[in-house]
Amino acid sequence: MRLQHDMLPLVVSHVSYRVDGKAIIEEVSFAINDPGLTVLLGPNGAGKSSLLKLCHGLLPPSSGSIRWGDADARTARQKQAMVFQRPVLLRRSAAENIDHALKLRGASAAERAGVIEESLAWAGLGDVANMPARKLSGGEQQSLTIARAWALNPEVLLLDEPTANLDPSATRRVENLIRSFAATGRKIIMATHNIAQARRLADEVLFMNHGRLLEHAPAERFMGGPSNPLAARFIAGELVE
Amino acid sequence: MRLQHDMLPLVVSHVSYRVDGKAIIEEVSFAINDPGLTVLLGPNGAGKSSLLKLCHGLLPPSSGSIRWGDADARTARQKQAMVFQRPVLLRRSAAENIDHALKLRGASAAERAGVIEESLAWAGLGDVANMPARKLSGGEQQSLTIARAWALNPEVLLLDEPTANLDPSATRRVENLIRSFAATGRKIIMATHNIAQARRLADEVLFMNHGRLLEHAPAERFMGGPSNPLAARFIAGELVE
Amino acid sequence: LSSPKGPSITVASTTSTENSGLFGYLLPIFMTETGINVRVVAVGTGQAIRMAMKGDADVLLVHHRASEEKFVNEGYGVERTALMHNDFVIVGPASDPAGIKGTEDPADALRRIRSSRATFVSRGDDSGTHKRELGLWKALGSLPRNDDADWYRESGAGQGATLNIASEVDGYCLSDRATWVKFANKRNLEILVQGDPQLLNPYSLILVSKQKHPHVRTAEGQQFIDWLTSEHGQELIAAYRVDGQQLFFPDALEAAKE
Amino acid sequence: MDEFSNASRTALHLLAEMHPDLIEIVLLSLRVSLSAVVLAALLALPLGAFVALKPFPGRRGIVILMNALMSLPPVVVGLVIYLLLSRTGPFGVTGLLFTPAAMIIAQCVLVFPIIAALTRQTVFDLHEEYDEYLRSLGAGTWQKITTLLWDGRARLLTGILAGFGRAIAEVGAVIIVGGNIVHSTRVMTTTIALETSKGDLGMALGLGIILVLIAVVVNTAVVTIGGSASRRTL
Amino acid sequence: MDEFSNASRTALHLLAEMHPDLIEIVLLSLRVSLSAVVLAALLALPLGAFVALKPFPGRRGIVILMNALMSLPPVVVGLVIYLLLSRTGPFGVTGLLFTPAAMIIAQCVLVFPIIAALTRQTVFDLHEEYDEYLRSLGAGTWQKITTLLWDGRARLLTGILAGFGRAIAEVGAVIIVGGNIVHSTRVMTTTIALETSKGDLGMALGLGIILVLIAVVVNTAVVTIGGSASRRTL
Ligand SMILES: Nc1ncnc2c1ncn2[C@@H]1O[C@H](COP(=O)(O)OP(=O)(O)OP(=O)(O)O)[C@@H](O)[C@H]1O
Ligand SMILES: Nc1ncnc2c1ncn2[C@@H]1O[C@H](COP(=O)(O)OP(=O)(O)OP(=O)(O)O)[C@@H](O)[C@H]1O
Ligand SMILES: [Mg+2]
Ligand SMILES: [Mg+2]
Repeated sequence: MRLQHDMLPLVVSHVSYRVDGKAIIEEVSFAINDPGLTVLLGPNGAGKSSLLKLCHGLLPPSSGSIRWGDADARTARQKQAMVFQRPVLLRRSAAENIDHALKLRGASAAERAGVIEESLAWAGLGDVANMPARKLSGGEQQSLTIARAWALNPEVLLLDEPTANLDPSATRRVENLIRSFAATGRKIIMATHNIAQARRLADEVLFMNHGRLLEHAPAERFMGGPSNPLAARFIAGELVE
Repeated sequence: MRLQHDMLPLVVSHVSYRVDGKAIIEEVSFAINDPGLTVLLGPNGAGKSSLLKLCHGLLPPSSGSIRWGDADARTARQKQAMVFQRPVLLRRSAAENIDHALKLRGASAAERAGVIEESLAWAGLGDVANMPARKLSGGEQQSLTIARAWALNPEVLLLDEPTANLDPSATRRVENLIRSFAATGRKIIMATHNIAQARRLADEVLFMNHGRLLEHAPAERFMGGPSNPLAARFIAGELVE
Repeated sequence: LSSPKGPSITVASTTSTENSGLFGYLLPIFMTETGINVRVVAVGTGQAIRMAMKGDADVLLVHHRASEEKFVNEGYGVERTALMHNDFVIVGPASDPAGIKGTEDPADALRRIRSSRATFVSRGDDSGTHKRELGLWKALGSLPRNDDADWYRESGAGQGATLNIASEVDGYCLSDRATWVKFANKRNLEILVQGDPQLLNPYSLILVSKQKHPHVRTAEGQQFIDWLTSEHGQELIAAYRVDGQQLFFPDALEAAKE
Repeated sequence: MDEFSNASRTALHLLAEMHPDLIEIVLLSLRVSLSAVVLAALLALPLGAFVALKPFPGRRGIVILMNALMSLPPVVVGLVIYLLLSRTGPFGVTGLLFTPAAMIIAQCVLVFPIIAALTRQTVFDLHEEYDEYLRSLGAGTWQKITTLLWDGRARLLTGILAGFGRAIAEVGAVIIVGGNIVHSTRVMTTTIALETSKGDLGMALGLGIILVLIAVVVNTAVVTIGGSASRRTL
Repeated sequence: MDEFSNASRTALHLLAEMHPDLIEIVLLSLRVSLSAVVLAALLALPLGAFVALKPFPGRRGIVILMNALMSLPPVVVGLVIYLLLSRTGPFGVTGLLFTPAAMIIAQCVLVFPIIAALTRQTVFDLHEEYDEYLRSLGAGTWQKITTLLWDGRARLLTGILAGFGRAIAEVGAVIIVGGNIVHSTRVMTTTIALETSKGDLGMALGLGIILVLIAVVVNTAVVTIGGSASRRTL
């Protein structure tokens, strides 16, 4: 199913991002035209989280431009949701965390009550709805941030290692979420270290190292044998320098 | 190789841990007699992190007792190191984080300099030694906390999801660390969601759910087919309630 | 910041002598002539007496005769030595709603203020000036009471603060002349009643007793008293002028003759 | 040293007696200082939060100024407000000089920079943690401010209590703009200053003890209510 | 309103003239208040940190007391220290009354609860994050305190600056224990109070402007040095 999508194409052209003179992202250009799941792969410190934040308009490119359809990254953000690598949870209960996000996106009180219950149930957090969110276990916190993003019903979902702390069944649940999201023609971009997971889900892959984009390929082709030698060693689990 | 070990056996008897009346760990009893790697498995919220903290003497049992050899958990802590699920990094550079830990464990300045360099190099963090630790990427932060624990050269290493945010090669590096640690007759207890990893490394498995210990078995037997039906469904990746 | 070397004494004083600038004028001269450094702590009369009683000053300079006598009689002070006087004045707004201008008798002036219920600002702080004011009211028969609160205001503060209030609310007020002359925030206020003997304001010096407080610097303290009450000291006091006005009138020589 | 036992006895005696004058003074002190703190907090909390989260040219200067204004001497604040409210001043027609309202304004000015500076510091730390998430949600400035203030409420309490301390203990400003007029603008601190100048140190200290007791009561109340309200969801 | 332009002119004039008396007063103010803050911080930082990290019976009470002591009225502190240092008091032999040392002590007492309470609040938050890790390392109480104070240094600065503000602006205590003796214990605030009581509001305000300028300079220096030292590794 390919719905017409006013967020796409995502066009990243010649984007660099520098902090104190250090290049964290360097001259990255690519375009994503199709809905479905784009997976970001690359070793630790490659720049995956930074690239996600750039696309989400949270970091300003030092040079280059990023556009989602007709909109710039900051405007596009309104119809997107991002799940951060390190969960950011407000000092409130699990339910209030979701409530707060919905409120900010302008949902009415009536809508919110239903969505909160539904999303907590989905994440298996019904029992801990009224617990302070920051007292939850590592996996429960991560589930909560995903449920919170899901509750916003975004057109684009940006996920940064969303299953790192999840148990196998929660991981499966999130993978199902990703599949059904993609099935409605929405867009997901996800950074992950779980190559098996990437193999299961990805429609296309972006492979990065040292802030540079080394390969952009359909998943099948990439997993079958990346053209970049570093990428090949990476998915074989070897050291990449 | 089985060295005589004054930390073992670890004897956990009838330990419960409650917060505000809610049982987080309930009546857990087991004994670990042998060095090597014990893996803690169980779904999110099962109580793995809590049990590790209880064994490390960071949480006081509401009832029951924990002993490492002749010592109680708080005394035993001095010869142990723990890597937390959510990295705790001081507001200092990566190198200073390791330096601080070594200082607290009484290492001399001369010793420290060498160990810091060695452990950063091991973790592949030589380049970012002087970066503020909290600005590192998710995986770099996790590597740093492992390097910091390793630098302490502990007799017992407690690891809570240590490879959750690591790329495949860093994961391999940590797995090698665990193997060589075990080879010198020291003890490692690790919580992980990565069942393949548990299969690769574990000498024995503790399976938990809802704060209870459901199975304690040698890894081979457990992985071959756990006697507990929940555990069987868990390692098959099914939903466990 | 080093205070000058050499002996030094502490004088507990009322604020009027300090605020009028008299000490700023006298003490450098005393210092050059005797080498003694005088440290003046200027506070309310009651507080000054308390300080001296506790042995925190060597010399006391105040202007309330009854308290001074009590201080000496209880053995805290050696003796009272008359130093100088100035006088109290009744100040008020130039518009003079109570019509007291030209009145000779201060009690009469207060009666007019009371009957016209024109605002009067009292210090209300048990100071020498306040006690004198109360004495004048008493001479009229009764002190202002609670139901006089609409026109009789107690500031509970020093002379300067009280004058600041009076100038703001166009009120009448009793003040010592020295503070008044130096006071910079007069606005509509001016002197309306002055010159009556009832308004005399005598200052005296008391050396704190060595019997009570062995550490007191009696020798230097006495030297200070002697210097101020000498012909030379008294001439200097008489010569002190602010805006061409003499503020203090020497008393010591005359008192010594008696 | 009998002044100290004297003072304790005076304090006890005053408390036992519950003289209407004392009650009047205590109530006025509380009314003035609590009003001043509430007013200052209503302005300083959002402003401190705004400065913490919004980078704008000259922010560094504003932060330094906010910190520096914690050094505003009460006497100077008193004088400025005195001149503004004076009959001949721009706000003379309001007739507020020598009324409790003037004292509230003066204390509010003194307390404002304290609460603003401490709020900025507290919110700044929290903002570091929440910034990217709130921006991801597309929160507007005001939504950010309310979120940060709400989540930081337990921490912000100490800053507000510091402001209350400054207000209730302050004498230099209120004596100038209030005039320490008996039955009208006399508060605890101006009474203490008055008794001191009278040399009645026992009474001054006794009143001081009562003032500190009142502060303990207020702090206990605030911490108990604020603490229990926030413990649930932190 | 010519008082304000008058005051600005006076301030400018005083600054231009650089009269030795003014310089003496400014330097004494700085010396007294900086000493008091440093002394208070040396005691209050570890104590505040200790109370934040060490649970002990009665801690809640101590926290409330610490907060409440921020309300200590300067005049009362001045009186108590006066009585202690008085010749007939227990520490009379030290001869410290009416010296800058006495003023430092008085300001230190006033500033101590402020820095302690704000330190407690700041360290408490940081401790929540570091607690398990530091205990895992087997850190002793003192090692925990030094770690937390060091890592919280940027945040603790605002509390210390609040203490400095209280000290430099304070008049009630220093005038009692210092005596406002010319060339010996006269500082900015006591001079301002004196000029006010003389009715010379222009001079008082002018001095007030200079005092605030000095506070701006001190705050700028502290924030610049402290900020650049901590930015590197936060
Ligand atoms: N301080 C606390 N207060 C209340 N509940 C708590 C507290 N700490 C932990 N819990 C609850 O106890 C349960 C066990 O938590 P724990 O962190 O030990 O789980 P875990 O097995 O490590 O989970 P995960 O795989 O998600 O890390 C969770 O449901 C958690 O919400
Ligand atoms: N604010 C910053 N200042 C300095 N360096 C930074 C900053 N943010 C990120 N970096 C550096 O930029 C590099 C890329 O970081 P990023 O978080 O994007 O990596 P990543 O690919 O997400 O890694 P991981 O897999 O470990 O999460 C890292 O080396 C990191 O240390
Ligand atoms: Mg990342
Ligand atoms: Mg866990």
